[in-house]
Amino acid sequence: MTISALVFYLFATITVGSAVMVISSRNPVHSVLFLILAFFNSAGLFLLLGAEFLSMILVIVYVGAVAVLFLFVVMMLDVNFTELRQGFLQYLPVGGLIGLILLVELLLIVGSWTMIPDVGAFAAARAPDIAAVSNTDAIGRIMYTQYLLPFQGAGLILLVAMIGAIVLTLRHRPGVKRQVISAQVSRTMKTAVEVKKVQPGQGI
Amino acid sequence: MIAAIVFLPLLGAVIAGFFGRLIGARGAQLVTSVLLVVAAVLSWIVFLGVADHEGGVQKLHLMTWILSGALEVDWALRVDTLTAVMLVVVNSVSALVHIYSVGYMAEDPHIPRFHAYLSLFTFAMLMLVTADNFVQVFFGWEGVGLASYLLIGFWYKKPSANAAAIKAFVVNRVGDFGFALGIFAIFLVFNNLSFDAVFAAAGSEAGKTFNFLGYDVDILTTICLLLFVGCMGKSAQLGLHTWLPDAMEGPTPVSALIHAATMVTAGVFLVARCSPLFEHAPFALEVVTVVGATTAFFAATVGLVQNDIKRVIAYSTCSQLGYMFFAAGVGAYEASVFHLFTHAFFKALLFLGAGSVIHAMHHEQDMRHMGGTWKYIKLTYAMMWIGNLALAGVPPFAGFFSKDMILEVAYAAHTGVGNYAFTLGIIAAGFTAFYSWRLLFMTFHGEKRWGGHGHGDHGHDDHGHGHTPHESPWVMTIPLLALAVGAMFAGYVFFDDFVGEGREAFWGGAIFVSEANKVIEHAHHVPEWVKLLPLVVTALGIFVAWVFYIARPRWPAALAATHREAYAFLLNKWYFDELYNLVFVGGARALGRLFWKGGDGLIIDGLGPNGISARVLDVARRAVRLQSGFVYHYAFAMLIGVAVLVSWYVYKMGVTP
Amino acid sequence: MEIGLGHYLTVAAILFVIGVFGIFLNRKNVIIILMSIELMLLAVNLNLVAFSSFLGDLAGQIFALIILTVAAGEAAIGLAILVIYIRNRGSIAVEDINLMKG
Amino acid sequence: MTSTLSADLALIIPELILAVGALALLLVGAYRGEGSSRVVGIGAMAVILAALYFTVCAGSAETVHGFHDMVVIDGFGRFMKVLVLIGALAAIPMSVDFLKRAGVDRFEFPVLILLATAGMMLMVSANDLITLYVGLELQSLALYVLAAFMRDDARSTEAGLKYFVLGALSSGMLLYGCSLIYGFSGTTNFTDLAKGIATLGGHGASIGLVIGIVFLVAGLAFKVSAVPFHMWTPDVYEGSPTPVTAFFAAAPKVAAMALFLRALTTPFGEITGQWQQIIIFVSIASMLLGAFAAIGQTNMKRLLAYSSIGHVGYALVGLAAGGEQGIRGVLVYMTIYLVMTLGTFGVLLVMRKDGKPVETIVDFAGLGRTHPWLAFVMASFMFSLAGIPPLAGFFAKFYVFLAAMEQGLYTLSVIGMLSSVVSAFYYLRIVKVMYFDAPEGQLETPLPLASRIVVTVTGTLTVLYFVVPGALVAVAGAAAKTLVR
Amino acid sequence: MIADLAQGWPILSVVTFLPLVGALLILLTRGEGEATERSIRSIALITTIVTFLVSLILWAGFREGTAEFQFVEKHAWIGETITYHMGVDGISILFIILTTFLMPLCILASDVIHTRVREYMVAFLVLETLMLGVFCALDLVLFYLFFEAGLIPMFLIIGIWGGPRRIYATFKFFLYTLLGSLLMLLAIIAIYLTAGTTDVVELMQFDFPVGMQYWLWLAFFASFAVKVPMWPVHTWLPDAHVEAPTAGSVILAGVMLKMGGYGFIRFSLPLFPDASLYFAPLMFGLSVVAIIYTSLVALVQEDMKKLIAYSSIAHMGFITMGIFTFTEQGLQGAVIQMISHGVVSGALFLCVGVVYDRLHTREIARYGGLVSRMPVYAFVFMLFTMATVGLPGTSGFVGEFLILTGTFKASTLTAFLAATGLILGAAYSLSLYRRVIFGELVHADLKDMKDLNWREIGTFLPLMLTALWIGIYPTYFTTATDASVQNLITQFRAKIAANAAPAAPADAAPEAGQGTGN
Repeated sequence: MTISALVFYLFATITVGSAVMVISSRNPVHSVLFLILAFFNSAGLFLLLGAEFLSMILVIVYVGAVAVLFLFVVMMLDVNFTELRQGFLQYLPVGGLIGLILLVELLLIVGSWTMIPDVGAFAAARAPDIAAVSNTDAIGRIMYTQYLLPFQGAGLILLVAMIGAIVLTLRHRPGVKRQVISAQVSRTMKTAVEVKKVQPGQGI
Repeated sequence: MIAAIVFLPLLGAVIAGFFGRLIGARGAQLVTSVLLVVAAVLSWIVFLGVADHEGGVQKLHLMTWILSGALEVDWALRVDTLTAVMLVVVNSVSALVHIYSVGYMAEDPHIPRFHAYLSLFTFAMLMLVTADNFVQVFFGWEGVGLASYLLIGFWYKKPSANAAAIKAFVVNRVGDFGFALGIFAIFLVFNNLSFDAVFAAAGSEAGKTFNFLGYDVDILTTICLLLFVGCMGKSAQLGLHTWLPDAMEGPTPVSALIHAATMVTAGVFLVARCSPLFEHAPFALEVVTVVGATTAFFAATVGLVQNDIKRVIAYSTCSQLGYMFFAAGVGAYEASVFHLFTHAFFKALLFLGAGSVIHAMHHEQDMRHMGGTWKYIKLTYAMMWIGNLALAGVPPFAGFFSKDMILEVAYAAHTGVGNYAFTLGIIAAGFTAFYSWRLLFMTFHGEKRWGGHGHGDHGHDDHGHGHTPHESPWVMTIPLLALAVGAMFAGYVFFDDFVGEGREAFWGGAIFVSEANKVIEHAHHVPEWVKLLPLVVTALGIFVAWVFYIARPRWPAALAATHREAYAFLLNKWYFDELYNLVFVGGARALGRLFWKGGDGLIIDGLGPNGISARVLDVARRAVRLQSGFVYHYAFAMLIGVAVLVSWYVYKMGVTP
Repeated sequence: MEIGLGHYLTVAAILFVIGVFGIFLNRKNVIIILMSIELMLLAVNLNLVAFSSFLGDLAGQIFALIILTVAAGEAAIGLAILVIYIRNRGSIAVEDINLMKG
Repeated sequence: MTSTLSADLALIIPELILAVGALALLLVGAYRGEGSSRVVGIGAMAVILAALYFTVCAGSAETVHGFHDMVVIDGFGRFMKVLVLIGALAAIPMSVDFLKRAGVDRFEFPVLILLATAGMMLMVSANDLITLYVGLELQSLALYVLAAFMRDDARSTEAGLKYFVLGALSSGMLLYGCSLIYGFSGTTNFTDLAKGIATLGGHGASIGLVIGIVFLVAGLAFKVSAVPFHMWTPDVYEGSPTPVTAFFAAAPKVAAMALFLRALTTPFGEITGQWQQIIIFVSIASMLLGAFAAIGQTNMKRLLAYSSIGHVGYALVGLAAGGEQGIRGVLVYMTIYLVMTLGTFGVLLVMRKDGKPVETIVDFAGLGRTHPWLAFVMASFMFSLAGIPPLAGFFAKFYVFLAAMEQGLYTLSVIGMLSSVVSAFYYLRIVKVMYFDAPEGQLETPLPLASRIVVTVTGTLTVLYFVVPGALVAVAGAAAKTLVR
Repeated sequence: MIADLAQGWPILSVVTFLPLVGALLILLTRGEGEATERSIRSIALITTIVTFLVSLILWAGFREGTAEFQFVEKHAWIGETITYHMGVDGISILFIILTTFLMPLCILASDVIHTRVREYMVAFLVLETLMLGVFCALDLVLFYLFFEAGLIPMFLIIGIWGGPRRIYATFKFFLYTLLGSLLMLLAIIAIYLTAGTTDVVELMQFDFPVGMQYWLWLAFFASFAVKVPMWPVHTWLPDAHVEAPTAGSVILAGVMLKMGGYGFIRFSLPLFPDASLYFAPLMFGLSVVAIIYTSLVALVQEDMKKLIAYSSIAHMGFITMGIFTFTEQGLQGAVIQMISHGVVSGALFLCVGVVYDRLHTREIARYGGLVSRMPVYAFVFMLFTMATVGLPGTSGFVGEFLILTGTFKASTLTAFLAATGLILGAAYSLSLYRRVIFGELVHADLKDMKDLNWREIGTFLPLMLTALWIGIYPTYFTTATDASVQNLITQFRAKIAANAAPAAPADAAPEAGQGTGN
């Protein structure tokens, strides 16, 4: 039992445990927090696997952005959460059984993994020697060369997500005053100032 | 000339049928009658030519009819002695009936139609007798059936007439069913359907067998029996006779023409025509004999008690046809045709006479409502006497020659069936005499029962029952007289040609008689008592009738009362109609309903389209219920899908790497 | 006891199944479903990284990176849809998402 | 494979046009603000036409790999891309009028369609699991938004939510499958996968890989809405705005089918026997469900959803058969299906009653009397969908079953035929409603021009296809040849 | 002279697609109202008459005495192998004439249709094209196209202009037929894959493996049996007939049912001879059941059209029986019977239509005694009743006679049982006639019934003449079919012998040869 093994079990246990809590806790806020916990521990697992860049990204992107977004939405939506937990167990027996079967099968299958004899011959992106190039460096080298297309594609996806989020949620409420910069800037004296001759003895 | 004989009636039928409204009733009568008379005269010329041994076989090829591979059937007219005899019978009687109908149907609103039908019938009958192949016979065969159907149902408003018409057609169809099968069998065996070819080859097929309905049977016997089924239908032999009495629903001239003189004898004609086949099929002949004899007896017994004047004659016809058949059955085709010939005259006479009575009685047909009429319609009365005498076989009337000949050949056959036929024939002869004179006495003698009492229970048009009977007009009586001449002299004059010494020269090959068949020869030399016996029983019959209906009028009722069941049995014609109605008509309808509602409705549609569509809807409903609208159900379905597929592959491949 | 690939894959498989569970066992809260999806993606990422590491191949990590990016966008869209849904219906109970069926 | 970036970029000019065009139009829309949807829509059509032009005319006829083998440009891809672009092209004009009336005529709509189309193009030419995923998600995210586009409509948002949740689940499954494939073969590249499976023999087709394929197929089956991953389809079709549904039923389905074909054929062609059974199973289930569940539907869009499930089943028959014939069958099928679907939805979009778009079957009552031409075209589509000759749908079925029979898939063929009889029932029902029932209410006139054009064009193609059926088959055959080497 | 006119131009295509031109013309008419309606009718009538005339040129140019296909047109269609191949031989030409002959009469009989006349005429004209195509097509796929497409116009005809239960009837008709046809489509595909062609002429030279023949035969059987229809897949027919408008019934009974019989002759026999021989007892059995069963059912019907529909099934039973005797008489009889039945049953449906148009009911009990009001009608009805009964001298006889002759050669038992149909046929036909035409005129509304008008007489006259013509001089028709039928049988025997020779020569001889006369 080496340290790394211990660390692995620690991370793994917490990850799995918090994942269970994510789907079973009564309060969605708790769920989000457990999700964050799961992410952190997964990041740990990634580190154990030597994927330091991804590990960091996971923390930054997921914890920093996605999870916070979740938290934000959960808080923003003024929903009564107290009754949202009933009926959870109704489908547990059947669902549990099927889930269990699937799990067992998956475990059997992944357990059957063996090193492909001649993996280098057709591997997609052979990892460079970790001693020579760091993980982040290595990823960076291929990210913008070999994987340029999906990388750009991912960019487009984020664009779509942005457009989508705006299209769906942005509302121009009528009656709300807005600053229209172009209108402000394009004001001239003519439009802005009206000169009135005021007759003496009379109001405007 | 042959073509003229055959097609003049058709011409008449077409003119009267299609242009009846144009030329009017009178015109239609005139056209058809004149054409028929011309045809009749021409037939006599042909007949006399044949009788003088001038003709031989004449053939007139008109055109090809059916041509399919080996099957070649022509429209052709063939005249030999047998045909000539039939031509004479058909056209003579038909011409007389046409003329007679002018008077008889005078009050009917559909005269052109009636005459068109009559002429159409005549045409079909002529096609039948002039056919030179089996299919053309069949054409005529069915054609007369159609005409008979139309004529029986002529008074289309009477439900009973319609029913009788259909019955006639359908029962005949049963016979035709056999006939048709016979034709198919002939084609199968001989690969040909023309008379000449088939008859020429008949001898070589004798004794051979073929597979029929899964059994190996004698070819010619089978064919002959099948053909005979057809004959039974057309000639109203026992079993298929039920339509004939009912056919009396038609106008009386029709009965005279079709149901006495011509159409019903088509069966006899066919047997005679097919004598080359029958001669090689002894078993078939035995069957013919037995059926004929039984019919002769059966119909005579039923005739004893009938009250409808036409039905009595109808049963009489049936009975006489039986005679003809058993004559043919024992091998005396000539005798058979001879009786056909004479019978045509006296039976037509009887029918027309009865028609005259009915006409006089204003369409009253029930003899119980007649009586004592002879004073008013003396001529008719005399005609009926002649007819009866001829029918009963009293010398020297025509029936004597032919009927005695038949009884003699039956005796002379010296076979089991021959003796059977002889015995029944003798008994039937007595019965014949009885019911003939019963008819005569009930109709013309005794007290008047037509004075407007007791008429409430019958359904005829009851106009003018109170009137006095009156003699028919001359258009009706002249045909009667003409037929009476035939009924008196046809036997004597033609005896020699038909069955006497001159027969071989006369027939000239039209009828085939095998070497071994010498039955007519033997018949001329039967013991005296055989020749006398028919006369004795006839006299007895007449005497009993006199006792019952003139001397002791109460006896019949008393006898009927004491033997109630036997009387009912005879009165109801041995319950044939009831049996047939129950089994065939009822059975067919019940089966039809069962197949319709049960078979088509419940089983085929129920299991088929309707059932399947119902199941489809069930499945559809269930499939739709899966679509619950809940996301987690959908997810669950996906999960199950994946789980099943994964499990399947884990199971199939195992998990060893 | 050496920690092998199998261990990581096991963790990933468990996470994956938990994620799947979360989707169809949850009936009251859509947000949990979105989180379950994140769990599944996490499992996949773990798988990919583990494979990548043991195969000595970086493609898996790139793949995981892309997935991370996409998942972020997905979360944004999902939450946006959720927000407008709640605006319309005032509920996020899964059982109420049932206007259309059959 | 080394190539210069410019050469690579030249390969994806249509995609670039779409993406750049989308960005440009986004700017135009943002600059012009509300009410610019019309201009943006026309611009989007121009962009698609340009992409179409470059797809058809530019580039060599040969198969070219680019971007380090992340994409492949071949005849098959070009064929499918043309279909996708046509589907997208038809969707935009049909939706403009609809959305304007619905009060959501926003310029983002055409932009999203363009972006989704770009994703589909990427899917079609993907030659790597990563490209596949990126393309798929680019498409899907845009579609999630489109489904929920009528954000004030409860059904539309519900549709969006359902689509999103289940879509994400399917993505998860697909990714899990990808990870397994990657792990058990060491690569994500299709070409390499094919090579690896070929060289490794038994190792190549390990259980892990096969299960990976199972998950991959599950994810892809979701996108083409094949049973049992179809459950979202009826609800989403019903809830989404009708032009969006039309778009869903057309372009994404074609793209997903293309992806399906490529992802199974190119890398796993060697082990066809392993995944064929899944396809057969999915195909049969889809055909049957599509046939049965549509019976008794009252909502036209829902009915068409089930119908589309059934048609995917038929198309998959071709895939199950595999080989050049099978792929050709699928291509022909998808082409004809695209035409029929666009036409059917076109008819649906043409019709409005009482200020509302028509959705239920009852609304079609008496159309034969009030609008004979429209009814005639609709009836043609229905008979064509039912596969009755001489309409185009018959030929579609003919070619997939030709392939299936060639592979000896007799049971599959017979089941397919039986289910097509069942499905004929509900297509007939629509014809019945149009022609045999009495009219109810009046359609709003004038009928929208764009949809009428679409209806007329697709209708003519459907009816007159039988005159020269060979052309499409020849093109599809050539395209199929490039996929199956 | 006229014969030469038929050469040198694609006359078959012209005949086939001419009605479509008429349909287009009708579609081009504008407006509603009387005048438009009249012009639509005239266009339809003229189109069908012109089609008939062109088909007569075809008929005149047809060379008898050869079994080869004539007026052949062949163009590439779907690829190189599936072609647009049209041609006629002695068998199909009769059906073409029958179709073009019946169509103008149908249009004439449709004068009573006043709703949606434009669509009605278009549907009929399209239907005519499709029916003609079926009989001209010499490519299986092309054949299937026409065969199946005919469902669409018929579906609409029954559904739009039909009776009260038209929806049920038309769906049943459509789905039933579709089910059968789709199995045939699979078989066509299998044929294509095995033989590499769907060209009928080439396929006739092709020998399918015997084991495969059985399946293919059954698939074709599924389609044709439904179409014919044979027992027990006949139940769609009575429903369809009862609900269809008169002209629809005429076409349905007159032409569409014939497609099944035609299919058996054209495809099942020459393509799958061994299977045909093997399944002949099945065909006999089903045919005999059809004859007896449906005749009995017809006996108890209360609806005129239903009765005639059931009688059609019985008559078609004769046809299927005749085909599978593999004898010249049986086959020619079947062809003649089909033509005859087309004319006669069509005419009978027209007869029903005549009274239906006047009284709007087909219930037999509502009629009776019509002869006193409608003597001409009674005569016409009588003639066709007799033709359907099979009275010699009418067309009905020749077909049945030939068929039974052929059948007797093949199987005496079958012929025996089938011949009972003669009796039953007489029973139900005559009882129908009696109940409608004869009897007392009891129903008050019958008193105003008008006899046939000139239009109706004009409709019936050609039919009557044809029925008699076939009855009296059928040789005219049998000589046309002779060469083709003989060739069919020769090929059939040769194939059987070739396939049987290596296996067991003893028991392989066709049963048809039994009997001493041959």
